Amino acid sequence: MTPTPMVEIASMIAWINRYADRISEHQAWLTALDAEIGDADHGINMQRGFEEVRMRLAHEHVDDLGVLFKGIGMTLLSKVGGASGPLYGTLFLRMGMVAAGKQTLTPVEFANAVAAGVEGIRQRGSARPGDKTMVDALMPAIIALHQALDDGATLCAALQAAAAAAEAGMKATIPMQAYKGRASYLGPRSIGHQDPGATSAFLLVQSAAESLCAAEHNSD
Amino acid sequence: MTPTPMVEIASMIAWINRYADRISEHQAWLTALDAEIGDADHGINMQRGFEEVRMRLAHEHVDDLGVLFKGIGMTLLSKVGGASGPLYGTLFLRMGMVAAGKQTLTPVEFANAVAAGVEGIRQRGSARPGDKTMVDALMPAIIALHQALDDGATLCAALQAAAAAAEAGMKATIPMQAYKGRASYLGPRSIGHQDPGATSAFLLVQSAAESLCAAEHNSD
Amino acid sequence: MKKLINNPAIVVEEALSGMAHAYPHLLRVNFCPNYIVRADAPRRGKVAVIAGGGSGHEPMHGGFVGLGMLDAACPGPIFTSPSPDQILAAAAAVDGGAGLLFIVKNYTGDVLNFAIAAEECQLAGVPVQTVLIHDDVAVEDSLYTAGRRGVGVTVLAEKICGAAAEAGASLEEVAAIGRKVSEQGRSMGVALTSCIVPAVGRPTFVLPDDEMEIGIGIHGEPGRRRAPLQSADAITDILATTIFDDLPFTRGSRVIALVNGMGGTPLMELYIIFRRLAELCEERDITISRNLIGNYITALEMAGCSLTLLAVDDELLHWWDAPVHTPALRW
Amino acid sequence: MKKLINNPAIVVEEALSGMAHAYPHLLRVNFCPNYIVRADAPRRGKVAVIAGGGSGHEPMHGGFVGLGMLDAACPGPIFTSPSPDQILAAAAAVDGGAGLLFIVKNYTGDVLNFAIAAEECQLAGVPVQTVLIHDDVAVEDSLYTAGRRGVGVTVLAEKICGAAAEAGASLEEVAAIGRKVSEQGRSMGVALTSCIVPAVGRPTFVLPDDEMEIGIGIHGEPGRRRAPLQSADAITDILATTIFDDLPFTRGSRVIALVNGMGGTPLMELYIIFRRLAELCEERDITISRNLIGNYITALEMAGCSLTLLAVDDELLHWWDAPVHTPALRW
Ligand SMILES: Nc1ncnc2c1ncn2[C@@H]1O[C@H](COP(=O)(O)OP(=O)(O)O)[C@@H](O)[C@H]1O
Ligand SMILES: Nc1ncnc2c1ncn2[C@@H]1O[C@H](COP(=O)(O)OP(=O)(O)O)[C@@H](O)[C@H]1O
Ligand SMILES: [Mg+2]
Ligand SMILES: [Mg+2]
Ligand SMILES: [Mg+2]
Ligand SMILES: [Mg+2]
Repeated sequence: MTPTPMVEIASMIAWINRYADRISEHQAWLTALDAEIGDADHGINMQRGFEEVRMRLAHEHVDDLGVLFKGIGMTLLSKVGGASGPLYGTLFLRMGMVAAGKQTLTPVEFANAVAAGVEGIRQRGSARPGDKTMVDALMPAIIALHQALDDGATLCAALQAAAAAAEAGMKATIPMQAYKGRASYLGPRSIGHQDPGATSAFLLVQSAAESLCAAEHNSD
Repeated sequence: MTPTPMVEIASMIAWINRYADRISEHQAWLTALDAEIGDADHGINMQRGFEEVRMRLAHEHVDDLGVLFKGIGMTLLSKVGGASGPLYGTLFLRMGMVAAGKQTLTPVEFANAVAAGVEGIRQRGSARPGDKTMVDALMPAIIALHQALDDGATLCAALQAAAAAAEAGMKATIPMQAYKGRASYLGPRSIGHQDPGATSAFLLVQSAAESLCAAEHNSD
Repeated sequence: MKKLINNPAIVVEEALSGMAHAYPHLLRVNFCPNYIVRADAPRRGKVAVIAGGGSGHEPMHGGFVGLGMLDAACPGPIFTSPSPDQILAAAAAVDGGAGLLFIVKNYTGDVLNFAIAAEECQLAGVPVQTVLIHDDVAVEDSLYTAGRRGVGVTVLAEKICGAAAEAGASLEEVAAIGRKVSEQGRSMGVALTSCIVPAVGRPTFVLPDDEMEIGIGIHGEPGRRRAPLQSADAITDILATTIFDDLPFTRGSRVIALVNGMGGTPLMELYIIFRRLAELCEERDITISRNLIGNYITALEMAGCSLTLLAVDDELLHWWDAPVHTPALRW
Repeated sequence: MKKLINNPAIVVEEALSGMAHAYPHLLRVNFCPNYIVRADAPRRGKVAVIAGGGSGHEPMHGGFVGLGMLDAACPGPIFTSPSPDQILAAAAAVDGGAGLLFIVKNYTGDVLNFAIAAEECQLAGVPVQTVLIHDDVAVEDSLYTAGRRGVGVTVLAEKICGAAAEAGASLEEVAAIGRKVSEQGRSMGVALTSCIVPAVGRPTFVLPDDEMEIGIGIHGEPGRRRAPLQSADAITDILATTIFDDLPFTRGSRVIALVNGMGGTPLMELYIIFRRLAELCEERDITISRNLIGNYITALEMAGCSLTLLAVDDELLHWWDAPVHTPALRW
């Protein structure tokens, strides 16, 4: 039996760069979703933050996953602004706490780090599932991730399951009425629109699946 | 030979009421002309003034043409505002000075009164023919009026000639560049548009022809 | 037509009524004829400063009635000058025995109506001086035309003349100061959209999304020329250099700068314009001694702005800095 | 998109630069991170009052920096809350040793970013109190929602807290006054048009010519409901009665009334709204002790307005009347 492939710094950087690509591609879409039930800036905010992250990653050499994630979190915190800045910032800061001092993570350690990050988002924003936020994409994703790993799936397969769950969670926000974030001001009018933050969250999980499956494939 | 029919107070009131009708009918048109090269209020201004005139005429009994014209002039002065208020106001104030103390006017006396009024407009506004103002309709009209009367025409026929001259004068403002009034600010861009004040001036002369021809016809 | 109004026929009266409710300590409103006077009018022995013009330019003129500025404002209908009887009634309400100063923007209607009122006052033995404001450099000036329009300098002239009158200057002195302001001030404006006269219900003109009108006045009318929409800096360059090229801005001069919004332009954009204007003045060694940025002389909800520069000396700055307490200008 | 801008990416920075040129005697601007502080900051021994939020609401908050109001303003990108490092840098620049008061509008983004900054300050031993503004009665309030938005009351809270801080009140005192304002103020708004976020280039929403959005915030977003456009009086009735029906306006109360334009609405229309509001208050035996009419908390070039009523007592009126000298508010 081949040893469990470890999550490396390079593949984490690949993940984040891929996500930055996805955000750029979908900036207008995320902003348009936010125009419907928010203030038309989610794509702009995320792009501003992740372009800065991309730039810093290109210029800094990091050999500690804790430092990597903390740096990403701080950059998001200072560049994204709005609600999503502190929330995605918290995600990576918490991941950095779990991964502090490590150069690699096992898939389960990686899943635990992400779970801590999602828990951080829930604490910061106090959104509950069903409130029509990014939590509605992230919670199912983290449950599916753990479940698949428990069932012995590879990280690639587990992330694919997580991405599928995130996508379903994202779509499930459409019929929801918002109770947190800016869309909550619309009351019942928020029903029928997909949450922009849940959408960017799905893209984050999907990017992880894409880049880590590529990494797993390369290491075969 | 029938005695020259005199211009009576009743026919002057009929003239002004007919003009008030014409202004109401053409309010939007006058305003639209003013929107092209002015500030989109000429029809509104004239309607405000002449509706007030109409109301006062209905409630006041006057048996002096001087008092009648002066009253109209004062009402226009206080109700029309803008450039056209003082100008049309002056027209009637000057007519009132010429007609002071009279209950009737001969056609020539009437023409002289109007001529004095037009001269008042020229003094107040210091516009010269060709400056693209109401003067371009009124000057030809007054010349045609005198000419026709000199040639022995009835007042009806003379006013019809005057209306035709006013109409030609009005249309002649189209190719002119404005040198007076608000349209002058447009410089060469004022070319190609009919002057709103020349248009309301034509309607004034036309109304005179219509109502005085009707009066002449009735008195036959 | 999207407006917060009840009835196009009475927008002016209802707005005046709102002002009467809002500023009873500063001003009194009279209806029929419509005018606004200082709460403490008439001020005995003080030159009364009176201005007026069409409505739709708020806060001008009514918002400038109060201590250190106007004694009376005569608001006509939207974009239509007030009538002589309105001006005479306002004049009677504020005449303090030291004469009247009329500040008149150079539009045929304003000029004629104020002229008739001035003639009546003179006949009645009340001394009147008129200061004509004609600062719009977009308009060619000549003996044979209506001349330049009065725009942004009006605000500065009202403040400065009002301060001198408040301090007890004589009619001749206040008029001389007003003429100095009129001679030394220049303005020019640009529109990105037209506006809708309430009684008309449609925009006065329609501009495609990528065009602007350069050299506009304050009545929602088209300007001297239509041009492709450009950047804020390029627009500022056009307006400012046309102003600079006109008298009397020389190296080393000091100016009061007004960056004025036309009613529908956000303050943020005016700040961006001011940024460029400050650069241009610096390049020319012109010092912006004082500035005013905001909606002061507007054209309903028109989007656009105008620049005004007034060359000042210590005297004008002294009057500019004097206390003023009106709804729209206060220090 | 018709705007007087150069580049959507730097509108905030260029506007800040304009402010720096215009008001050097009142404020200083820092770039990267962006913040505005009083020219004389830090004031030793004085509580520093700090506010912030997305840009596009001008004059709020930067226009309220100066004597008797804000020590610092932190402008985020358009409609996007500032980040913690921005807030921390501004805080460091104005900290006078007597603690910091954060005035925070209740939006998830503003709340989270200011909360993170507050945590950092506390860790560093700098006392911080936060006053949360959540006055928008259009939004249902509940424990399980994001709660009501902060809108017009923000302006009043900044003025009143700023006055108390200027007079030397302690952090606890200033915070208590701020919370009182927050508890006693209510607002509601209406939009006739949306606005265009510069980086987006299209209106956030499109409204037919005969419809309005009722219950809007200040971010160009749609409101609680869309309704047929009505008269100014009918609209005022909707906004004001929703406010009256909420606590704490009782017969005999005194209020400060703010009739606020959203950026694209002419002053004339705001006067018409105020006229009706004054009538409604009179019917209810509510006295409008002070008022403010104009563009104070805006949403770019949106057409529309909001009403704010703040129930006041002698203490709040005292702080309201205290001197203020900022770009946008001065007496
Ligand atoms: N309390 C919250 N908890 C979790 N996510 C939230 C919360 N509030 C808002 N969000 C997410 O943030 C997204 C909006 O982000 P963004 O548009 O960047 O910020 P803002 O709403 O401040 O403009 C929403 O779509 C939602 O998914
Ligand atoms: N100096 C002048 N002499 C004669 N007529 C003039 C003069 N100035 C303007 N007018 C006339 O007035 C008309 C405009 O009137 P109106 O729109 O009511 O006033 P305003 O231009 O003040 O809005 C013009 O079309 C023109 O015919
Ligand atoms: Mg958003
Ligand atoms: Mg006109
Ligand atoms: Mg007019
Ligand atoms: Mg936002």
